[in-house]
Amino acid sequence: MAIKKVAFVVDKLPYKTETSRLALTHAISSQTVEIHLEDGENITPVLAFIGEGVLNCIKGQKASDMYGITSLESHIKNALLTDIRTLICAEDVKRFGLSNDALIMDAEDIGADMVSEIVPFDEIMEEMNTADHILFF
Amino acid sequence: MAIKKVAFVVDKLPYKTETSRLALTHAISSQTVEIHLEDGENITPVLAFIGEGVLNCIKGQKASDMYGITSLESHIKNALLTDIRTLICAEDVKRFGLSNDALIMDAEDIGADMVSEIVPFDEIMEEMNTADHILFF
Amino acid sequence: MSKLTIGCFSSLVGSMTTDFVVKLAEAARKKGHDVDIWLSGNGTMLSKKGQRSFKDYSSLEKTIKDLVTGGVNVVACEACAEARGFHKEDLIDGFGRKSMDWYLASCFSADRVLQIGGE
Amino acid sequence: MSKLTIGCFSSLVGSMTTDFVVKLAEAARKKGHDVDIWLSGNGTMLSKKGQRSFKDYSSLEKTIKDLVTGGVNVVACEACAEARGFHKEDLIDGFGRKSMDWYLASCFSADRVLQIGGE
Amino acid sequence: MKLGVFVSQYSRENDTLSRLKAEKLGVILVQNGVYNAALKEDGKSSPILDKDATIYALSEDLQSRGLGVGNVDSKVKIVDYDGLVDLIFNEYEKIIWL
Amino acid sequence: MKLGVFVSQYSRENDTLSRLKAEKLGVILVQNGVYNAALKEDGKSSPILDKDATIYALSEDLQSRGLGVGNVDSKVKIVDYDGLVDLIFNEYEKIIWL
Repeated sequence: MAIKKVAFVVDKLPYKTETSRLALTHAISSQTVEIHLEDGENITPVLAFIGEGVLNCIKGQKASDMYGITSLESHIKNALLTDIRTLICAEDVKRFGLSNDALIMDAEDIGADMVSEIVPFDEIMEEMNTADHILFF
Repeated sequence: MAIKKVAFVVDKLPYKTETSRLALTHAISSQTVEIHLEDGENITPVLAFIGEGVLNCIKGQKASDMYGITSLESHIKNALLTDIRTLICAEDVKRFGLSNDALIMDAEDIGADMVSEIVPFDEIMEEMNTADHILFF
Repeated sequence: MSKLTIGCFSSLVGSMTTDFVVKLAEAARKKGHDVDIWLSGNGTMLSKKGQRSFKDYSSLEKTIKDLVTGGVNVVACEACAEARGFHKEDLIDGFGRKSMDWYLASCFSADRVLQIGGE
Repeated sequence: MSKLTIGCFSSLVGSMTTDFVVKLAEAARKKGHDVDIWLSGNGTMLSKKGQRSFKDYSSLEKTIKDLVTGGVNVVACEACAEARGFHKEDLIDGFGRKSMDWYLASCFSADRVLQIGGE
Repeated sequence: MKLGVFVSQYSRENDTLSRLKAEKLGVILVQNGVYNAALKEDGKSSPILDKDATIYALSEDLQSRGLGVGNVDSKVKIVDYDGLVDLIFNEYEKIIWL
Repeated sequence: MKLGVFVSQYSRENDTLSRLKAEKLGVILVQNGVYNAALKEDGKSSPILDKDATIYALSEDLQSRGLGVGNVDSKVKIVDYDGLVDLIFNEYEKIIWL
């Protein structure tokens, strides 16, 4: 099989440790993985936020103004810009009472075509099922 | 006031991070704190295990055989050897179904006179109340 | 003027705890309080010279130096640092290195102590 | 013979996660499997040369060297290491330093991947 | 005792916090603890807000996480780092970090 | 899918674990996760043991914490690092770490 799917599942809060940040930077690094692979081989990443991990997707993060570091928001937008399929667990969005307005649903402002998708947990489970490897963060 | 009481309260599990280990080593370092203080000044440490922290006090830890590191058990015994008052929360001992036999109640084997005391949470709260500072681990 | 001693046992990068400690120390100093900072465990990572600045991480070396210049004592646990391979020559200028009893002595003379355990 | 890739994003000292990783790698290697280890985030602390051995901490430098000699690839994330002030000259002999895509490429050819997130 | 408790984690049930007793108690939400000030789960506010204590949340940490003042429960007083210093020295005698 | 889940923490309620579905599911208790194998709180075993899955616990981590074989619930199979390698390669196709 020449293309392998890797699921990056983010289950942890932002800004506690750098775990969710590293999930994003590693997913985005799939852009350059070809240099290490044979012709025709590649990796398709899929990114999913579940549980408390959905709180990474809240819009308007001012981490840069407050602490001088890039926000998870800017990383998620970069993931969309690099056409990474980005899923947010619908049940958890509902549990936390978050409206679509409150979430990072697109990155049009930086020119991304890809948009986030709010999907049931079962669909994320199916992505894990069809992935070659699951990386849990 | 020439003598200050500092309460070291351990609330965290052993062997997850080194937090509880550092609680013990810092408490024991009160032995040598006098060199930094004026004549007649000193610190009296009191050590208390509460919540999941009481699991640090389980006897028979084989961390040294398994991973080549000192166990929390040996640190607790050293605390007793240096005459640090050591309290274990009775409610949590009961909650986890631990018998006295399962706990580090003394360090006679290394020559310590001090023994651990299983006391109600209220008594530990009172130690915090009368302490000059509380260090939570 | 009162004295605040902060013990930070939390890891440097990614965790925002050292950012918290530094900002609290700055604010306390501005209000005229004395501040001691004790870094133990993975907190000693803050003492390592030559941390490269990336936009993903807060780079605190300059802030630390300013704090020290402003009279804050910033001290790393010697044993914890050595265990991580941080030797004397790796230490940021102005950063102290002491044994654990230094922290207790700092608590002795402090009006307030904020002890931040590990994660 | 199959290949196991282990990603470890956890901090070195005090946390037992790097001990876990090293022991699992040893056991897998003994059974004839290939093993790659990727250290990212605070996990890069494992790559630092000159960690002093205390009985309170597991000292893994020798074990790592034995793993490398035995054919295990042990690689630290370059950016994460630099952010912590660990430069090329600080690296334990035999330890690699690569960009993040190396880990993904290792996952590509692995039969099993164990990704251990941060605390 | 006048006890100020920093809560740095988002965990709605905090066994230790629920047992602490003090004549005067303050709960200061910082880091991921600030989610307790702003989030409802299944429509319910964090039980920490029901504690018989004055509740504060750190402005900088709310904003970093995209939590605006409008999201914060009315029981919660918002403070900045300057405000924390005053709480530490003027309102509480002992402070602990959970 | 045959999914092996490493549980490294002692948290009796694990929301993520409770939602995972797989044709074949294994739960492997390691690090502080091993407390789930041996401790009862208020007389009750960890709900993780009720999961419809094969449950394993790492011998080395049990022993480090002073938890003997006699403490471990009869549902739990005790494995060592060698055994973990076999589980990873022979019993499960994908593995995750919670």
